[in-house]
Amino acid sequence: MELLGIYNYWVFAVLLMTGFYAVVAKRNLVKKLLGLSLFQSAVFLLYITMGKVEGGTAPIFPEAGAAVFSNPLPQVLILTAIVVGISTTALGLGIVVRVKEEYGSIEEHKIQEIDER
Amino acid sequence: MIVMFGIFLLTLLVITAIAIVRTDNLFVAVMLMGIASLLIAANFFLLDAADVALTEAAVGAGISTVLFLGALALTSERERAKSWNRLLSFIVVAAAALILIYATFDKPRFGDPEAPVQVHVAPWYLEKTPEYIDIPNVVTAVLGSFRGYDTLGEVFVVFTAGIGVLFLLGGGKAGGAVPEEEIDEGLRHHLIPRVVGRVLIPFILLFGLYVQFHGEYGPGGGFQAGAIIAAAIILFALLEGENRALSVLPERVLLGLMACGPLLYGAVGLAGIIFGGNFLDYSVLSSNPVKGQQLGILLIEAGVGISVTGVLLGIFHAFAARDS
Amino acid sequence: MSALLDTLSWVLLTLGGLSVLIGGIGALRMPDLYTRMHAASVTDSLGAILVLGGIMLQAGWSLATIKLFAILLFLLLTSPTSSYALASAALLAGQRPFADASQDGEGPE
Amino acid sequence: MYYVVTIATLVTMGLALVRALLGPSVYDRVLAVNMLGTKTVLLLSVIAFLYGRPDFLDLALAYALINFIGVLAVLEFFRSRALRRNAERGARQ
Repeated sequence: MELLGIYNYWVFAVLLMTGFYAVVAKRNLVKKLLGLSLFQSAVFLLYITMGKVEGGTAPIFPEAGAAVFSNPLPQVLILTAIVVGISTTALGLGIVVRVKEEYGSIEEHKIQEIDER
Repeated sequence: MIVMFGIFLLTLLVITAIAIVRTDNLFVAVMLMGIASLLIAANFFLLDAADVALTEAAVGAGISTVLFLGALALTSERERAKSWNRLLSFIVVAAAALILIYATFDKPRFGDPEAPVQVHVAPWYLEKTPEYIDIPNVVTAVLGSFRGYDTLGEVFVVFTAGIGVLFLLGGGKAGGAVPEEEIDEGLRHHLIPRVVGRVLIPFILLFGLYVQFHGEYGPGGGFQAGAIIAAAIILFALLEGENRALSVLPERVLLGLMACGPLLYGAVGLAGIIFGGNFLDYSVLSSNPVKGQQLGILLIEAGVGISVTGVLLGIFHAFAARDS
Repeated sequence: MSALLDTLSWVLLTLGGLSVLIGGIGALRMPDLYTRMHAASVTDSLGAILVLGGIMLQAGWSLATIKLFAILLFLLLTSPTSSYALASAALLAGQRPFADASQDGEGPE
Repeated sequence: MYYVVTIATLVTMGLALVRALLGPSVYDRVLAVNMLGTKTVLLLSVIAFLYGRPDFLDLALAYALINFIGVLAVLEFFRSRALRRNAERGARQ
């Protein structure tokens, strides 16, 4: 049971590093952005996990009976971060599209070859 | 039991993530990303974050898939090159993962009410929200009032990202081989999606407005509502073609929305100063401080919703306009 | 009366769970895309009706029931539409509906 | 009794994920995404009742309303790609 308590954090670590692997090792720019999205999701998961309180419920007061509530603060941070995340990902995709138009490729090493010429 | 559900969903999520990295077909990777978004939203809900789950649903279900597919249509859907220094990267990443996992053993137990995160400001927010603002949704209260500066910053980041995309992709078209009117038909020849879409779009818009203005009482708020309304218009553009969507909401209007949202937010902040309070202090907006806070939150949420709608639609149109 | 409703919702929920599960197995085991779609989409609709109907009986007359009804209505509208869109996209890309195991390894290329 | 439905839904989500990983064609994966979407709607509605907070059905409603936009985007993607390919072929001849 003790180990189950930190399973969420393990998932965070694995997810974070899976995304990071895509950013580091893959040469395709869209793939890198997908990796970045995974990385983001991992961070979101970490924050929300930390905000959970045992036996708590979402921090929205029900009509009757106050209960234990989970931490609202990480939720606020992540809520805005999700929308910011999609906008910045879109910006990245915009750059990739422009790179494709200029270089004719979205593979990193081909772009470097063209640059060195 | 619910903890076990969460663990099962997280395991599925890890499998999906690994599959995303391994596949060399980018289209498949985008589809798997949609699955990851569904799984993570379900997880957020299990972890008591209804507002966050709603945001992830609004963004992940429609918009992010549409944007990635738009980018794939403009680039390529195959990943041609093999990975770079695969072994070295794997060793580095695995080592970092092990270090992170080692660090988790010092973490407080999952759900521990005594954990350092839970004892500082959060109880204060939970305790003071009924007194100062008197709305049930603490998340909206913190987002709109207690941490209004943060949200203002985030809105400006979203605005900047939108402007960046317009700078990169707006203006001169790449020019394709397909005749304009043919590509612009959208799914007009597909009767079933068209009919269903026509029925549904008003409901999606209505639901977006409900989420916007019910955000003080249930899960919702400007960010979610903006994404949902943008999704409705994107659906219209998919069904009826780009140009019709643009004639409903012309580019000028979208730019106006993009700019008006942050401006409205900032103006509410300035109004606080004019009425003799601090920047973004809504208590002075009305004779009753609690009513003032509620009014301020309503206005800034409207600003957020307007700006998110404008930015997401602007980005979508920028991608779609290239695709011809 | 309430015991009757309770039993009824029990039955509906169990049947719903069962049909959802059958749909999942069908989508996994069927030989080609179109049969898989058939398995998935039909049980999807039935499972949604049964499960949401079961919960509705539990919820009684409240706002939740209306929301559940709305969810059911929209699911029944959107789920067949997306099945149609998917089948149409597959046909467009040249996937032929042959229930032959040797035919379904083709990608869209 | 909600647990029975929840477990059935979760297992089905697992099966759909297996289908998404196996493929073989991209359409099978889209099908899996679609299935997972409906299953998520059911899961979220059941869990809202499991938690005793039926006011959170908004989430399931959001998914029920906008989840099919992704699939329509896929259809549009293939349609415009087919058009572009035809045009390129025409230009070459």
